[in-house]
Amino acid sequence: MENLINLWQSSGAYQMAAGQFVMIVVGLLLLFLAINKKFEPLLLVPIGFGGILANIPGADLSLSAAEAALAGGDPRVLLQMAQLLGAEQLESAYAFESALKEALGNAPAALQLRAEQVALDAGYSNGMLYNFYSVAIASGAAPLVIFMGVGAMTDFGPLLGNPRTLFLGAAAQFGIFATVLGAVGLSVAGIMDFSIADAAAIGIIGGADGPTAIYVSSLLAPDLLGAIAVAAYSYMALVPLIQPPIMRALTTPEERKIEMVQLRHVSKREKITFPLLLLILVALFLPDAAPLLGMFCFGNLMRECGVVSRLSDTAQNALINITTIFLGLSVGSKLAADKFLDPKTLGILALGIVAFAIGTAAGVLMAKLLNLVSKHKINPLIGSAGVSAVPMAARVSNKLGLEANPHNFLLMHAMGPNVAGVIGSAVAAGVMITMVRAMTG
Amino acid sequence: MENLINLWQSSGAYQMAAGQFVMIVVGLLLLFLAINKKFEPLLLVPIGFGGILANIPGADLSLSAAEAALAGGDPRVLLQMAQLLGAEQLESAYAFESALKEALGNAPAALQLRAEQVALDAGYSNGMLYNFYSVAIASGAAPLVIFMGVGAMTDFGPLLGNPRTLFLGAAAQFGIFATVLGAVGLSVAGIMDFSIADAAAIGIIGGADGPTAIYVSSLLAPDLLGAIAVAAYSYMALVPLIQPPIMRALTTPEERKIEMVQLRHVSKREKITFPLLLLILVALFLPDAAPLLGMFCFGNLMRECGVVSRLSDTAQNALINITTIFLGLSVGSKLAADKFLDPKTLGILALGIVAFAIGTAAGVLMAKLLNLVSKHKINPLIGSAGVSAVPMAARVSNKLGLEANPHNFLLMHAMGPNVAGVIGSAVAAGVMITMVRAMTG
Amino acid sequence: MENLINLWQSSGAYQMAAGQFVMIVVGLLLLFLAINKKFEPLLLVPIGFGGILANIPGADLSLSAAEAALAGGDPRVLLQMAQLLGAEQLESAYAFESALKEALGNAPAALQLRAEQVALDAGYSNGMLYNFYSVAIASGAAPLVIFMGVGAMTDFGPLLGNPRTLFLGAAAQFGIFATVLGAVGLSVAGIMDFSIADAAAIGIIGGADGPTAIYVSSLLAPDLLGAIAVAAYSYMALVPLIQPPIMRALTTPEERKIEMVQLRHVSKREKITFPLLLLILVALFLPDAAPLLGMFCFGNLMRECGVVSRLSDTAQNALINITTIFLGLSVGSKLAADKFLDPKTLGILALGIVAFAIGTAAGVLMAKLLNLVSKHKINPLIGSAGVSAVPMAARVSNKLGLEANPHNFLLMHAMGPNVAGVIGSAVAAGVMITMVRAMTG
Amino acid sequence: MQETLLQQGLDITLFGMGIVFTFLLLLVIGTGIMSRIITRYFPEAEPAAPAVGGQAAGDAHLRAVIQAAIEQHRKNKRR
Amino acid sequence: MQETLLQQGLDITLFGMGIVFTFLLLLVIGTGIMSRIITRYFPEAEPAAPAVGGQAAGDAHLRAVIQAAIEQHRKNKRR
Amino acid sequence: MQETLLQQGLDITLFGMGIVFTFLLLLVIGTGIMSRIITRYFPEAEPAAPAVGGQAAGDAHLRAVIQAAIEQHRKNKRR
Ligand code: NA
Ligand code: NA
Ligand code: NA
Repeated sequence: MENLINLWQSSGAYQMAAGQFVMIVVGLLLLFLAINKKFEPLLLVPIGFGGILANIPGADLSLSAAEAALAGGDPRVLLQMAQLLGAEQLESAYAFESALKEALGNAPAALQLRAEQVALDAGYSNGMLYNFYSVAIASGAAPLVIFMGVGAMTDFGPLLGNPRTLFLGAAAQFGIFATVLGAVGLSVAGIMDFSIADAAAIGIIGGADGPTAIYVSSLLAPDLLGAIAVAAYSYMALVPLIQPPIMRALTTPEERKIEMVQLRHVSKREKITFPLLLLILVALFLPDAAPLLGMFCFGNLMRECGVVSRLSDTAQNALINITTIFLGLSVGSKLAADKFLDPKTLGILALGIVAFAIGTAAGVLMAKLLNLVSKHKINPLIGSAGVSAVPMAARVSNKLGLEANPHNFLLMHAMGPNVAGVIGSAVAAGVMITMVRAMTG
Repeated sequence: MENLINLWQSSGAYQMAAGQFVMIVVGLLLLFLAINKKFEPLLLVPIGFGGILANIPGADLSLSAAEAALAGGDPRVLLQMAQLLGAEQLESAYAFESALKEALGNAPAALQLRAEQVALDAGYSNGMLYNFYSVAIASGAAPLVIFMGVGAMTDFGPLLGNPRTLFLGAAAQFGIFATVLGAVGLSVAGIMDFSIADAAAIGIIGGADGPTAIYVSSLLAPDLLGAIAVAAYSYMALVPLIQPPIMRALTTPEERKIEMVQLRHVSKREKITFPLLLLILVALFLPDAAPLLGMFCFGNLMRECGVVSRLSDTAQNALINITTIFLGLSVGSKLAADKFLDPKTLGILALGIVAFAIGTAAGVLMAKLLNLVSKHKINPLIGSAGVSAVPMAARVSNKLGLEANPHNFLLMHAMGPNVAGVIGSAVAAGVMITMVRAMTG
Repeated sequence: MENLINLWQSSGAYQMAAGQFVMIVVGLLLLFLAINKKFEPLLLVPIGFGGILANIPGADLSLSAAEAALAGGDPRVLLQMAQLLGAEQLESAYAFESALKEALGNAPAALQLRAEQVALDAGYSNGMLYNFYSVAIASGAAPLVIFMGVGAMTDFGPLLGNPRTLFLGAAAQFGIFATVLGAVGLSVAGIMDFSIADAAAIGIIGGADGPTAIYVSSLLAPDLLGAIAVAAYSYMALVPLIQPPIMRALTTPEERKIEMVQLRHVSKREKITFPLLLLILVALFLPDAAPLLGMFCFGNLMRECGVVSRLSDTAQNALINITTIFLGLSVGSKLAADKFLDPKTLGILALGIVAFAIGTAAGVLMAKLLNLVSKHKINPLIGSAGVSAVPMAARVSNKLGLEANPHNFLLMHAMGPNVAGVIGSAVAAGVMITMVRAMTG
Repeated sequence: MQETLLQQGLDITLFGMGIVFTFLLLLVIGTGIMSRIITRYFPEAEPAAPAVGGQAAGDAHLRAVIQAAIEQHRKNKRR
Repeated sequence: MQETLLQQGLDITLFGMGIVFTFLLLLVIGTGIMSRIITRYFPEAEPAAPAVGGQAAGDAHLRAVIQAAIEQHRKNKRR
Repeated sequence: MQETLLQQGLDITLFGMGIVFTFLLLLVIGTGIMSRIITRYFPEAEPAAPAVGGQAAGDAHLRAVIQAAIEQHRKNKRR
């Protein structure tokens, strides 16, 4: 038994180290993009750093006590674990280790608790990043708290001034579902091996909304969470590169020159009522989106109601900052080599950019469709803002509008579909979570 | 078995929905009071919103994984739960569901853990609000942290300048105990069905102190927590309506005109020593009030000692705001229809307002009593401030004082009994927790 | 059985009370030192206050539910616990109680969970300070979050301008290891009874770094944590008294007059790269120091990278303040009489001051050694700053420098070894944790 | 199994886009009704309230006051 | 049982009010002694320190600035 | 056992100081190389960039206030 373990150690250690080295380089690359290229630095600095920490060999920062016990390789502990998990008849050393790991991951909750207790008694403990992940992401809390803060930062004025822009936010979600089909297609073609849950989690990248993507993948495909979050935030940062060619290809110069009518004044009372209206509609028709949209509406109500400004300030500052730090480090813990260095990651990166492109196109085309039936024309350049990526996508719309017509300020008009896209992808997230659970449960 | 479950679902679903609809309206009403009428908005906005979230049908945000599994109604899971909890011989469908729920609530800790594990293995998870409640309230942490923040915001100067006002804070606690008697009386008369623990938790509404009320009811009567917290904060907001008639009825115009002597200067050293003195007295004579008063004194010491102002600032701002958000949402989770829509809630609302009225009267009468034996007369209008409801009750005293005598500024004098009322109700809370535990344990 | 328990109660209660009384006085003394003498008030105010709270008789604030059940002394519960823990054959009452406590402490994780469940079913719950300790310290989180905040507050400019000063920070860690030897020596001589884990935890006091000391002792010697933290922070506050005589004794007036060359300008890019370089070195050579130094580097990177200033601000303010409050109260929970009033505490206090003295001397002597081989002379007064105790030790160096030569401003030069000392003691902490675990595991 | 996966993907796409559009359509309608009711029956008395957030407002006030004081001072000197 | 409940309620009320009053009486006495000791043996050298807390400090500044502006204004009028 | 304890203490001391010195030596070397590379190949073009974030917003306010003051000043002069 001991030789067996030793053999594994000597063979596995080098491979591990190679993967970890690559991942440390990936972490440094993310930091470079975040710091030098200003790629969503608030998230990518903690994610990149967390990724490096998760790959420090021997530190086991992203492992639970039980996983650390397996990685530790003490034969007595391994045997105890194997007996516990009913995996003791395995033969080759490598198969033994990996079979134990799988058995641990699939064990019912009661056995996982026992394995945890065995590991604790053997002197192992949960790694720092594992604890952060449990509290921040596995509980679902951190993405929801961030969403509350985003709600407290969001001004629905432009959307209320022109509610039709909600359709642009709806159309852009086609990026999500096209990507689901794409992921399924790759699986059917035998190129990748995505389950339906994986496909749904990958699709949500097309929502261009970080906390929503993290929330959905933590529920449906935790092992892919690292790659999905990295893809989502990276492509959000790349919106100024990804979107313009698509927007130009799908619009004529005349369309791009359309000047939109001045937004009407939206009263305080409308702004207070809107999050409640949205909440009621969620309660009536879409309970599955209740956590995400509920917290979003709560944040927005705190902002607009005007009587709890100290809570709103805290939600927009101290609380969202604290949560962002731990969320980022926790996402980083999913950049451990054995989870990230997988062909699936390449698939995720490829599908993610397609999702953004399709979402952009769908938004622009929907704007053109709306123009066929409306009196007040919409500049189709604001359709692309429906993917969310707040406020980057709206700025892109504005920039292309100014290129076509130097007096055409689209920024405020584009903020409508932009925040509509946040609502749209939260709705899509709710639908997918329920449908996937019904399919797999 | 399956038909049985189906039957229950079709019958129970409509009822549930009716209750939930009512509770969503209640939540909207609380938001209306908080936003338009400025009823303690810092708490009632999160509580009202949390109440709506808790009643979104199918979202199960306020349920534990095991409760969600029961609500889910999958016959295999229900049977597993029933075997676990020893409740499998039940016959009617409705009785089965509710018996299981009761069995789960009463099960020993080891069985509850097993039920939780069964639910997790079946794919259920704790609802968002359930998690918030566990961390914020079930642990006792949030009310204590709020109390620390309140301590850091409290200036004991007026109380130290005139320590006799502590008696006013003591007398006003009679509202608490009279309400306990009232709740017991309703039970003895067969009108309501309150246990002694319920009665004690309801009584604490008379303390007019939100965190104390939440802390006590989380320990003694968690199911009533929603109604108790709503009553406590609503009546605190109604203090300007509830108190004046009582104060006028119990005082003569001459008494209301009494001008009080200027408060003496209180030195920094007295202010630093006071929280330590209070802590020592608690340690010697009242260990049961140690959590509440300990955190209160700690906050106040941080404020006054002058060497940890960055901690004091954080306790008064970021920390208390963050805690308030989660405390409010967690209280809202107890506004789930099956807990709130109960005749007990009407009893609580009725008893709560009586508690405020009696507390107010007791404070005023105690001031008149003190005047019989003192040289420096006390204006009896400041007696009503002894119920706490800081600083609303003190402002009411001031307003009525100015009505009677336009040169009579009672605000600073009323702050003494006002903060004394906070100490008084924390003492009463400690006593009641211990006595009830001895009676029921 | 009942008589037996009663006997114990009547005999033990008085002793308990005596120890608790002493500890309350100790708590008040710490508050006096913190408030009146400005001894590290940010930590010693919460620690002192927490110490008082932990010793309130009957409040059991620092006990787990199971410990509270033992302390409660209900014979049925005690018997249940004894059967559970296999300790039922004991005879004398006092032996019974203390044997149960020991059995509980040594029980495997599964039994501890069962004991917890028995206690919960009997109506006991975790004390407030126990909960704070579990979340803040037992998880390892609070010292690491503080370290992140310290990183975000640290300017490595002076160190980068003169990297040789890292050797001063290395040399000063000799205080740590000399103390380990001292503790071992006291044990070998039979004066004290320290294990190797105890010795290592005591040694870390010589690192003059609060969060490092708390982190190490929470892992290696949790029972000594209270005494070690109190010693570490008290001696850090006493640095202006402890260091000067040693510094004067080991330097000539001429050496003290040495003026150092102006530090070169350090570019932003160097400051951004340094935490990453340190992290990479940790990842390659010292995984055991990864949690401490990883979080420290993360904080520093957030500070220097310039693109996440809102996260950096929060890490330096709201987050570190909140964590400090709970860390301090949690440390205070380890000032419970039965843990603190032990001859070991005297040993810790005695060894701690020796550690500071030796560290100071080693730093100064290393500076003199470096001068033998360098062109640019180092003023040996800055060697003492290598113990860390940021920024107190650097100020002491500056003060003695000005005494010797009124034009000699050493402050910025001393900040180099000062922050090097933080790195040095984190490295020493990592080494000791690994070695002790290998020796005892 | 693979056909099933494809079927599942199509189901999610069709239902998903359908529900997203239906829900946002309801929201458009609801928003329209809400805005009309508020504009007609509960119009605002005064113009839009100033921005929320005491701190920022406080700072702005402070600066304005300082500015005013400086202006005053300069005017005095000039006279 | 119901009589017992009533008895329990009365017990809580009597003991409760008793302990609240006793405790606050002790606090009144303790506070009095404490204040007298501090006032006699540890008097403050300087007048009371200004209030802690950024907000208050900010307000003080604001007030000082406003005061200065008013002073200036009055001076102007007088001229 | 007691000899073993002493042995353990000596082990920790020797290995510990050794590793501390070795690690910080590596850090000194690494820092030197890093500084030289950056100074030679990636020198800073401009002086340190201004702070990002809330600060900037504050500055904007300040600028707005200054701007307003200047406007006021010009109006005064025109009179
Ligand atoms: Na979106
Ligand atoms: Na009260
Ligand atoms: Na150090």
